[in-house]
Amino acid sequence: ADDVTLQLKWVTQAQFAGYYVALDKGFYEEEGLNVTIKPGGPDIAPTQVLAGGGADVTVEWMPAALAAREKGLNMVNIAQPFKSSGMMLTCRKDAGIASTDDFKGKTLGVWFFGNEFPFLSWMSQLGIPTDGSDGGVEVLKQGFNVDPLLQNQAACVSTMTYNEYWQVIDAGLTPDDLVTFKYEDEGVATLEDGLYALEENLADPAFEDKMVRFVRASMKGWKYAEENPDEAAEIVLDNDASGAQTEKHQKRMMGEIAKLTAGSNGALIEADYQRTVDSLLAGGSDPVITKAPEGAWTHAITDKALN
Amino acid sequence: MIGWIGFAILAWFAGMLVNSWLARDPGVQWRRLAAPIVFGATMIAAWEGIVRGFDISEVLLPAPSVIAATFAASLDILWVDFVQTVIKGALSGYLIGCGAAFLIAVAIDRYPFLQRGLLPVGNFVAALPIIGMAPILVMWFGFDWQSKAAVVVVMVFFPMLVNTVQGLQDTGAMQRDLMRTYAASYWQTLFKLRLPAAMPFIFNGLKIGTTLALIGAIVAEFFGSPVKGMGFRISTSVGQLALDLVWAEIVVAAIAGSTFYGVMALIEKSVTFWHPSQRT
Amino acid sequence: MTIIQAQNLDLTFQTNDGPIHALKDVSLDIEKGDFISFIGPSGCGKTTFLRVMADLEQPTGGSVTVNGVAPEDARKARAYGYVFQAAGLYPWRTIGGNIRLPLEIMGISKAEQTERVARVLELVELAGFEKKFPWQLSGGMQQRASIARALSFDADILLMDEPFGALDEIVRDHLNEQLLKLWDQTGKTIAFVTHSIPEAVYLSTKIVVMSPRPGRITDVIDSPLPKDRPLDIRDTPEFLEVAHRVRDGLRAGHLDE
Amino acid sequence: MTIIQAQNLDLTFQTNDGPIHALKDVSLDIEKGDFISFIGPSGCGKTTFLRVMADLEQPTGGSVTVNGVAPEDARKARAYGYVFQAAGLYPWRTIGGNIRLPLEIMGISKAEQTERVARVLELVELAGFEKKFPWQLSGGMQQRASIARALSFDADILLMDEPFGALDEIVRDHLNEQLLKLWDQTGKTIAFVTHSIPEAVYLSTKIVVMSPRPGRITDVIDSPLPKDRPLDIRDTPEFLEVAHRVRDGLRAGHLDE
Amino acid sequence: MRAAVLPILTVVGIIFVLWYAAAVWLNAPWAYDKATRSGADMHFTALVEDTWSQEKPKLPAPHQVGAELWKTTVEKKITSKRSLIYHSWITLSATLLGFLLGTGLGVLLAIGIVFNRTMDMSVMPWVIASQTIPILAIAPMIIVVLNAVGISGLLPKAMISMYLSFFPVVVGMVKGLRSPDQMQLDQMRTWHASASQTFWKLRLPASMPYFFTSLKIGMAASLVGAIVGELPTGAVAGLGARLLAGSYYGQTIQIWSALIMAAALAAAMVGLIGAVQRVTLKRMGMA
Ligand SMILES: Nc1ncnc2c1ncn2[C@@H]1O[C@H](COP(=O)(O)OP(=O)(O)OP(=O)(O)O)[C@@H](O)[C@H]1O
Ligand SMILES: Nc1ncnc2c1ncn2[C@@H]1O[C@H](COP(=O)(O)OP(=O)(O)OP(=O)(O)O)[C@@H](O)[C@H]1O
Ligand SMILES: Cc1ncc(C[n+]2csc(CCO)c2C)c(N)n1
Ligand SMILES: [Mg+2]
Ligand SMILES: [Mg+2]
Repeated sequence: ADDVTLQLKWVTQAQFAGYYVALDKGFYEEEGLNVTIKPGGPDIAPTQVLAGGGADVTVEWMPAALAAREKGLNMVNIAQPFKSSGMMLTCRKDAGIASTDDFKGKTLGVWFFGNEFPFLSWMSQLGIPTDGSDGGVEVLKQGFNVDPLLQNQAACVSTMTYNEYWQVIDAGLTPDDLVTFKYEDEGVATLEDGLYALEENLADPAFEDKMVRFVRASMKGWKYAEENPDEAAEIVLDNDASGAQTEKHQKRMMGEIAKLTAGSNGALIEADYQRTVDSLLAGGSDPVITKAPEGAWTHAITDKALN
Repeated sequence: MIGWIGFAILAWFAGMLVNSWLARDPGVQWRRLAAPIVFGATMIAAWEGIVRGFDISEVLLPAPSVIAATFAASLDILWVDFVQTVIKGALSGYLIGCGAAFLIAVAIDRYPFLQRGLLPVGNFVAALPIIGMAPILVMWFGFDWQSKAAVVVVMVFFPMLVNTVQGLQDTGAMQRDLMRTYAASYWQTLFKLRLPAAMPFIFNGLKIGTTLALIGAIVAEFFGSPVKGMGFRISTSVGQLALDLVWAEIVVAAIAGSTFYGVMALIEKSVTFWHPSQRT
Repeated sequence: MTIIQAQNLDLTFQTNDGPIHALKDVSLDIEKGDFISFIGPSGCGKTTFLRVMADLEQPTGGSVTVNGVAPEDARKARAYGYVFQAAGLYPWRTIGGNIRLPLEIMGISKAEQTERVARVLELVELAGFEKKFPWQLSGGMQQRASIARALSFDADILLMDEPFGALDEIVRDHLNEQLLKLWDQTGKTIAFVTHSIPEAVYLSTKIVVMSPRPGRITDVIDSPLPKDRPLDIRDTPEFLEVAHRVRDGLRAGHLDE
Repeated sequence: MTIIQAQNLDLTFQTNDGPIHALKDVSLDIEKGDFISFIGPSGCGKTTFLRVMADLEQPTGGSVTVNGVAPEDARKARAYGYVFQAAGLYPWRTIGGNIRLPLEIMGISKAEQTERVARVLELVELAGFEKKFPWQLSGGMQQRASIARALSFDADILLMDEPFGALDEIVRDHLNEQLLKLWDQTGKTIAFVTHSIPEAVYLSTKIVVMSPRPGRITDVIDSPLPKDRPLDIRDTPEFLEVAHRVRDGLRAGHLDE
Repeated sequence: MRAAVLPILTVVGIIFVLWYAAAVWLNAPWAYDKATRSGADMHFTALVEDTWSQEKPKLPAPHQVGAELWKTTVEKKITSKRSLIYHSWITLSATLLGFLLGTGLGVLLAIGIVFNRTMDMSVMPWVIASQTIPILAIAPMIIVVLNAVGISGLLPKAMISMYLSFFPVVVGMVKGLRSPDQMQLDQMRTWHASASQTFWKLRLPASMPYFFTSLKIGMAASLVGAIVGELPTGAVAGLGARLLAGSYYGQTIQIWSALIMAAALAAAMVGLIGAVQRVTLKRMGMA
């Protein structure tokens, strides 16, 4: 069997259920692949792992991938299992937030480490400075959790519909206490979890073939997970070596994830790509990327995989 | 490619040759200073040669020349981060932590009951990996430099405490007896005998604290921070694959840490000039 | 007047090898103006006895008084100066600073401190070395500085534990003469430990011979020598006779073993 | 036969206070079977001279030969045993282990090691203490063990730096006798540093008086005493006369200052 | 030994009292926050009760941590991923390997520095500078680079452990190997001992007390290194992963139990070295 190493963007959780299902159900094996899944974490830059040769293919968000591409790392989107973005800003009503107009002068928690790009381009579209100048917002580098919101250290924090939002709810705040701004609704959604590989590797037909089989099996996994969310969550739990995940949380997450993967058969939709690029280019004085990237995605793999 | 690798090997041998020549007469001050500089230059030259020779990707390990260029181009960012992390976070935490440890050490030394009870517990607490403490302290003290200072306080506290307590006990029996024959009071004995005698140990604690303070302040920024600071910049830049900026920050950290250490070592030299270890 | 009185002193050290009987049933009276030497083989308790008088060691039996009071009270009244077997100067203080130390502690005025330091440095012939640090002096000079330190505050009792051990014969002779002169002029009471028989005989009004295991007094020899002692008194028959008695006492102690 | 020959030796230490002239223009011949004592005030260069012979210090001028070769070659041929001013036993080795150390280094067989250790322990009267650690012995016993260590490998030359400094008179007398006996029986050549005039006179065939600043030889006194010396030879007029000459030489050195 | 029991109990007692008090103080805002949002009011006993039993407290009360420790050590099979003993073992294996590597490297460097003047003069300042580099910052890069050359699994974690633990060993051993005084070295010279004889028979035994002290510090540093190393290796398992997962989900109780476990682990390892030290030094007659 051919070896394939997949680097995830974050720790083992239902966000990556499709891959674990494909592994567990033998979909990879059926394609003659021997897949190793490496969980990520707060200090892991999947782009760097890819560059260092630690993985053949990686799950990454498109803004980070395009930024890395501009740095000279030729990574290419070969499939896009996530159709919609799950990112949002969750705010406390009692901090005085009702609409985007209320942001000025407030403290907002943001993820960095390559995940700050969507936020920055949204703010520049709103015309709100983030560099601490007058009439702007104060930005915090948010840690791993939603503490700043619970401790009243920030008016809003970044959350994912499928994960951190529920941690806020579990902590005792009710949806009535909160206001949420989904990037999707604000028209600034960027593409999330896609699969990326290195351009020079793809030039090798054997590698390309491996990727075709990999994407095919992965998408089969995703569709299985969408249809059997509870079983998928159980599979994820079985694969979590840290023993920290709970069944309740993973089942709920799987439900939310299914909504995001729903509209995708794995092939990148060019319009979504274009929207992402436009949003990133509109970054005002400090854009995330300076020019429209070329060759940052390919349908070559999905075309073969899906037929 | 072969040329660059050859350059690396050549630089290495040349550096070692120069240094063994320098080491022939270690009594001379400038030779003592030159040797580590030559060694550093050798390593940097070899690094440059290897990175270029093996064509290592810039997103994995940038060459020193690239780092230097970034360093020069980002002085303003580096300065802002330096102030946030080193001046506000590390230095204030260092002063508070060492000061508190010193006072508590004197108290412990005064009351043997505390000594027997606090030291074992203290050793246990000192074994707590601060990496784990950092997120908790960020949660308690907020995002700005105060929580970084708190992490630094926790980090430098125990080395300083343990060293000071040990130092205060490091008086010779005869030196103490002498004070007894003068019927000297507790405070007289403290100021005229025990503190001077403890200085070599106290400076050990202070020196260990310098590197710990810096590491603590930077690491704490990984767990939440405002949008400046060396730790913030490092983690953000890794995510953006701006490895040249990461290394520029590391260079700042190494320079700041070594300078901090060197300053303490100089003060130590002038305060404990009498100690045998300082006389050769 | 009896300055120091020891009655049936006993002192046992508890060690993990079992108890060591350092002093057993030791009784001795020291009168005002006496110059008493203690002599005896290594480990016979000379230092221990001196330390008991100085309240640096607690006897496990018997009693001692110094100036009529308990050693602790005498110590707190700063009744004595003590010269240790090793110089024990503080390395972070200059020679002058070391001698000034007890004066500072006793709260003596700055001006007087300066004056006294100069005087005792003169006495031990170290004038000009005030600003040097201890490690810049030879062992013998350090020992002299430590003697100067004990003399600086002018206590009426001097307890000296082999103060001249590290010195060569010429310097030693010289310091012996100086010490006798000081004793003669000031009427101090001196207890003095030594390994040298001629030194003990030359200096003392009374020589106490001790013996080890258990540490005890085996002989107390009163010296018939006059108070005024030129160095060549050491060639007189009286001197040699006393020296003989001491040597016999010592040898007896060694044979015991 | 001349065993050690020093010609116009000069040795200056460079220190941050400026140079110290430890030896100046020192010339001396030591013949086979000589017992030479060095005496002089603290800091006059006795130890330094001994160290030059032992190749532990490099002279800055002049020349030395030991057994007709350079000191370095003599050292490598293990021509001498050296007793240091302090005992310097290794605390992690027993007394036996300490004495065995040079034998191990010289590659002597296990059986022979055992035999030699027993013999020298006997000689310094420490039989039965082989298994003890140094800190379980008194200072005097430690010093004797260090002498035993220097004797264990039976070099023809012995360099001894104040080996008996820390001992009381009785023990010292005894060891002096033993050393003389050993010297007499084995015909070793011995260079011996001491502070004590009687000791120097009692032991030596030749007494070298030294003087400091700069360190130099001021007098070399040949002893007229016979090779066979009972302890009470020290009361004879010949003995006292030599002692007088040495004392005068020493005093002259002191007046120089 | 027994003399220490009462003072330790007293100090531990005081710490517990302070801890409980701090738990009330730190957790009270959240309790009030909840109360105002639900419109109920809070009196003191209810407050105390709430602050000592929150699910995600700012500071968990000691009994909460104790219960969690009990649950995750005694009540779980040690092969379970939810067993703290399982995670401790993962961390411990990396710690031990890193400790061995670090000690080895430290001792070798120290020998080089003591025997080679060139190394002494040029390397030591860089050893110090190396410790001012924030390890957490370069740990991910180390992992990636090692990965790139095909090294993964236990070794990368152990390398980070090694990086932190070799420093105290170098410093201590240089001091220790230099601790023989001039006279002891001169003695060796008079016997014409070779360099290796001087090393084995003098320098090495003389350095033993320093060696053990360095080992203790190195072991503690090694554990920190293993935990740091676990974060960028995907935080799959181990105490570091527990800390991180706890932190990620705001599970403070889990963080604290992992922290206490790590401290206990360090204390146990250091205690073990102390025991070996006592036996060895006693054998050598140095204690
Ligand atoms: N602190 C102590 N603990 C245990 N034993 C001790 C202590 N101090 C002294 N001793 C023992 O008490 C005995 C007497 O010791 P002391 O120091 O009084 O002898 P000394 O006559 O002064 O000998 P020296 O001439 O060698 O100075 C010795 O056997 C010594 O080992
Ligand atoms: N390593 C050294 N560096 C600098 N000066 C030294 C050194 N060793 C000895 N001296 C100086 O050389 C002189 C002679 O010293 P040496 O030790 O030979 O004297 P000594 O006659 O043995 O004295 P003592 O009787 O005190 O042992 C002294 O002034 C001493 O300070
Ligand atoms: C330190 C750090 N914080 C947040 C993210 C953002 N992020 C990327 S994927 C993902 C999963 C959401 O459940 C999240 C939160 C990160 N990568 N690193
Ligand atoms: Mg004594
Ligand atoms: Mg000498």
